[in-house]
Amino acid sequence: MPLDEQRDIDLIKDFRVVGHRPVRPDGVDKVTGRARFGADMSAPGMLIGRVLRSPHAHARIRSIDASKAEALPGVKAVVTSKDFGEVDEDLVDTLVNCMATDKALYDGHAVAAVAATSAVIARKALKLIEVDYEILPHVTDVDAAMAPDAPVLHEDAADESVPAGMSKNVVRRYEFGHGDVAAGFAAADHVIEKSFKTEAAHQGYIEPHACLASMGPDGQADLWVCTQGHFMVRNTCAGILGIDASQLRVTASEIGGGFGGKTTVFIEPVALALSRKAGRPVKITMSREEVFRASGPTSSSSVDVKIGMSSDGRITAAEAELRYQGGAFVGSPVEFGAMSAFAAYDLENVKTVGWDVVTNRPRQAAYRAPGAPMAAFAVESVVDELCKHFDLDPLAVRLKNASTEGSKAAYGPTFGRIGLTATLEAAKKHPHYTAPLGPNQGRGVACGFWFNFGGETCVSLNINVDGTVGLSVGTPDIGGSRASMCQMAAEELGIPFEKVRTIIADTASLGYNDVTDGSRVTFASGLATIQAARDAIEKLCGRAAQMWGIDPDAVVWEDGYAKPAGDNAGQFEPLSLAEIAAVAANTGGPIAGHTEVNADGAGQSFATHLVDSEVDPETGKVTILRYTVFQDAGKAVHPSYVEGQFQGGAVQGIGWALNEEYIYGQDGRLQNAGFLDYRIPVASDLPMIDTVIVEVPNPGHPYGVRGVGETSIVPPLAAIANSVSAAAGVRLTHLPMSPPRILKAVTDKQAG
Amino acid sequence: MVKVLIWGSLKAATGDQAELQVEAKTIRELLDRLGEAHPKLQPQLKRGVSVSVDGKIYRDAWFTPIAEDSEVVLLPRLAGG
Amino acid sequence: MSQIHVTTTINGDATEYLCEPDETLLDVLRDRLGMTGSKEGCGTGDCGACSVTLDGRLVCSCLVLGAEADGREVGTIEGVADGESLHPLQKKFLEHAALQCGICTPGILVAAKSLLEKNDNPTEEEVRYWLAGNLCRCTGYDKIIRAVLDTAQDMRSA
Amino acid sequence: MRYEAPHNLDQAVALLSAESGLARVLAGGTDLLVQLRSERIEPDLIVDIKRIDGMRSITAERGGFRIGAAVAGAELGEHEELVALWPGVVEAANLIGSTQIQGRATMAGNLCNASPAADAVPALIAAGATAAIVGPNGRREVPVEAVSTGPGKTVLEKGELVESLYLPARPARSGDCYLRFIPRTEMDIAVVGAAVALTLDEAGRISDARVGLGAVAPRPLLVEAAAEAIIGTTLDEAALEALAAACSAACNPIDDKRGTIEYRTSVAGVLGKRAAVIACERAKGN
Repeated sequence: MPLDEQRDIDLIKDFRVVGHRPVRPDGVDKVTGRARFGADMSAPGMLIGRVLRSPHAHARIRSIDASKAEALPGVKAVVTSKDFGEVDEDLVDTLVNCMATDKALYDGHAVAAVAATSAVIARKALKLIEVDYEILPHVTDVDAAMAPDAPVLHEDAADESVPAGMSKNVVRRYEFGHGDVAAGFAAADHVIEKSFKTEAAHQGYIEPHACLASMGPDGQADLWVCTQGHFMVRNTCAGILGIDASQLRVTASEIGGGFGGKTTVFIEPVALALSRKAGRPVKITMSREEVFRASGPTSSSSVDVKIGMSSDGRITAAEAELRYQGGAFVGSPVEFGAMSAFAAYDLENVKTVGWDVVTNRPRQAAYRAPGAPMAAFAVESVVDELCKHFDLDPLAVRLKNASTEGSKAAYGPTFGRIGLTATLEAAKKHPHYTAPLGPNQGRGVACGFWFNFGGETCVSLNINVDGTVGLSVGTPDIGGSRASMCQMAAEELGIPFEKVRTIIADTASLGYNDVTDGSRVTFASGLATIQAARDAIEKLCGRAAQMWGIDPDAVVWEDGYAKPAGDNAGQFEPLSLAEIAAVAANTGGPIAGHTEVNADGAGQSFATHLVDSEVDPETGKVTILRYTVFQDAGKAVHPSYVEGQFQGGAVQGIGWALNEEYIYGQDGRLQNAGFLDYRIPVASDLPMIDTVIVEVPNPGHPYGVRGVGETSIVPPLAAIANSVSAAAGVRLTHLPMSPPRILKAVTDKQAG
Repeated sequence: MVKVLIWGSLKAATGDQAELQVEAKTIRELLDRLGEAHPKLQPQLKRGVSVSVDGKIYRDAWFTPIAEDSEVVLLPRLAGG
Repeated sequence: MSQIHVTTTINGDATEYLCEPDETLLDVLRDRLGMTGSKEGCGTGDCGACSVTLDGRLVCSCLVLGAEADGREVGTIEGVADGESLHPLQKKFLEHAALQCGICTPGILVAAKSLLEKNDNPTEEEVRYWLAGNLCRCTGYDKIIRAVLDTAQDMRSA
Repeated sequence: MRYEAPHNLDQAVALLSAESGLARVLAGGTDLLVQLRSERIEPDLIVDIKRIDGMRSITAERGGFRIGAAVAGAELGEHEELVALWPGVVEAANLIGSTQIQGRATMAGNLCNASPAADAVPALIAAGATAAIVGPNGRREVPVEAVSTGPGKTVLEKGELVESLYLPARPARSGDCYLRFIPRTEMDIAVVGAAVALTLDEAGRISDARVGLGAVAPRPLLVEAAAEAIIGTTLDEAALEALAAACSAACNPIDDKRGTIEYRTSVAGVLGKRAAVIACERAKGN
């Protein structure tokens, strides 16, 4: 059904369900402990799987002798890379990351796995596996990895974009921009150029990766797993194991957080391979230490930014060079960093260059707006310095240069309807912006952007005989999406929210759905739900027409009722959804609506964050005093969960800005693989996180919805850095701004 | 003819041109013509791209129509978290 | 390694189990008794997802041996609701949307219940410090803190 | 591995003495279970001391308190007389971990785990506490500062365990305080810890003081030079600066994931000063 975009938004002015805050349908399960997450499932005859991991950052695997482990009573299977066959080119890196072949590429890289009748036996078995390693030199820092003499991970991973003569660890180059930056800098009244570093952060979901695999000798398999995308898991695992996709049914468990970290596979193919070999179900649950060492943290980065400004605050030119390491494989999100760096600014002259670099670290995975927060940190810090140089108001300067509808984005296209200016205006008039500050306190402002996307989506909406509705979607519910799906279906159908139940269907029950990522679910599954409801409504109207003996075109759907229209208006009593459903068997059988769509038209989302902090000048400790998020949601379907996305993103940003970092020792081993020393914010670290939902409708969605999940983590690093720099009286350029780094910056400044 | 803007690092594959002209009415035709006219683009096209048509970004939809005066921008394949 | 026979009370029910000497109470609850409401987020006492009460005192069940529970009283998330009627905290968490993914929720509810039993009028700061050992990565804690404060207010006026 | 939960001290000592393999005492378990889980240690015997009479009680003794080795942090915080007598010691113990950890963690365990960063230990040192150690050769009282000999190492010999800690009576016009630095507000291991206990004379001059530092050396330190820097003063600016300098001078820290040598050395002085000011206020009864 083609959507007449603007018309549809205007059509539904007063939402009846959307925009309200009903209790989520999966809520009771989640407050009573009944909800079943990845590790909560078990099966008769189940074995426990465990993975042996490399203690070395970089080592050639000369041989693996598992005979002693295999001989241990209770051990039912041992697998190594030899148990996996050839796979398609696009799955090679994923397989090698799940199970090392000739080299261990990072501390924590899987080299073998066992399945045994108990966890204790599995643990003992791992100790009996003898791996003969030849230790190789390693490199974990992005700048060090680019040095010409750096230890090399892969001989031929670079593509044609990388100029000759660079380290083989440099694997991709990206360049974006337009105009003439040299001329733009020449026209500036002042140019500031600075370099920045950010350390790798982890998504820090509280639920470790877990799965339960069962594969029979007939090749049929079932997998229960916590993932952001079970169809992705199905396709990837089937490809790696060499089985038909139809033979592997994947069920998504409840998922205890992902934030991008559960958009790929780590243990799932291993559990299936163990199960195939043992002929019994195998459960693998990662320990927290394994999650840190061997799942997919984000890139660390090194960024140079140069911006020129005229004395009235107009940016004349902007340039950035970004270097991201993405772990041991190609694929850091540096292109998204390079594309998004200056997205908030309407620029005549702009150029960004991104370098993708491999190092001896775990393969990075997506983390909320992958690549964008580090770029925004560097850019927004330099903009802040320019505002200070000219003594200009930071919001006014951003408003003066803000991207608006018709601006040519630094990454190429022309923006349609976007809400950046609306978030800046909201911030400007908010009391937070003018509240007084005390000594050693500072206020920071920053903007952030994320593309958002839609992707492949399939939903099925079944009208039950009692007039209730079952909605099957294929995107795991990470943060309340069942509620928003129920709302949109109820809105369209004109029935109460409580009459709709949404489930996450397994891979055998629904067509392919892309992963829950890219802030796409409320947008894309929502759009598909609306379309499926409209499909069902068309059928409901047809049934009513049949019952009345009139033309289907002469029936309209209003407030949950089929009503005769046109010449027939008022001739028949309206029929409710329940009344039509009750006699469905007599009018043609079950009634259902379906959508299969590649949902394009996800609207970009912008945010402006305001933060006040205080720095203890004697210890370098930062206290976040006040925080307000202003973000464009297009249309907030369930405002509470939109606020929750804003708050969660802001607080993850606070962690990344202040304390979270991957710390590697000289030996290339991760020093802080646990929540004790990988310091995510705790409740007592924080103030309330205030939110202002700005609604500038997205023309690509019938209700105007924009994705909100990712943009919220883009501004915080920069906003907090600007706030802390103001409070400390010195520009902080290295994240996290841990107390030792701040104290050193303050002391160095005092020393002159 | 449709005017296509490519990202900077692809200029090495197009003889330093940032703007290309191709005869195409859909995204699929666009990608096919680009690959034919500039064989050095093929590795990147094979790895995957997104296409922005009048500000709306498409990852996969081959048969999205492209008008003569559409603004068309080639982008790396988008992903998210 | 011989197993230990333990007799204990869980959520008011007399319970017996066998466990290994080095098996944690969390593993006993989840793997032997099928009570998977308590979650393992870290196994080192740093995340609070496995929070239970032991003789009324809030603890991490990952840092208690199953054998230690002998003769003692254990309270878990499965015992927070009274049959089909939810505890006021559970209702408020739903009302305030104080959960997103829900993995930390059982531990936070057990911890918050334990706070309100000790202090029916906590300040925001007291709630934040009491819950500092319960990590939540989704919400930024804002709605959780509000839900606990709101519950306390309701329970006082009830 | 065996698990034993004896009901008296003699049985505990006998079990520990007889074990030919590795034996570990279980009190709160908040360190021990983490070590088990990470396979850093694989003991053959665990002796749970919580069912031994007296291990979980706080009893008045000679104007001070004897604290059983299995008394949890939360129980210390709920003991009003103890809090009134040695607030700095209790606040140090209560800084260890979360509410959940407080439900289990003990000061004796904190001492015996022998981490250089143990929160309770600098405060116990400043308070002049002693540890009662029992073993096959009987019972001995050891000053707390003499218990740890290095990271993870103590003076405890085979078969020995700490039975209790003794916090002495507090002279009139005395106060104590413990402050630690951590990057967050909770849940971290101390980057630096500083405890000060002091007594004022009738004129308001410091007549006696003890200063303990944590996380700045291989074991928690009693810093006599820091105490001397403030004894005889009214804690004026010069005295505070001298105290800070003495604290920093006593530091012999490492660079690690939690802090740098430079940082720890500097912040030890800052915390020493701040703790002294609070202890002095408490001594004045404010």
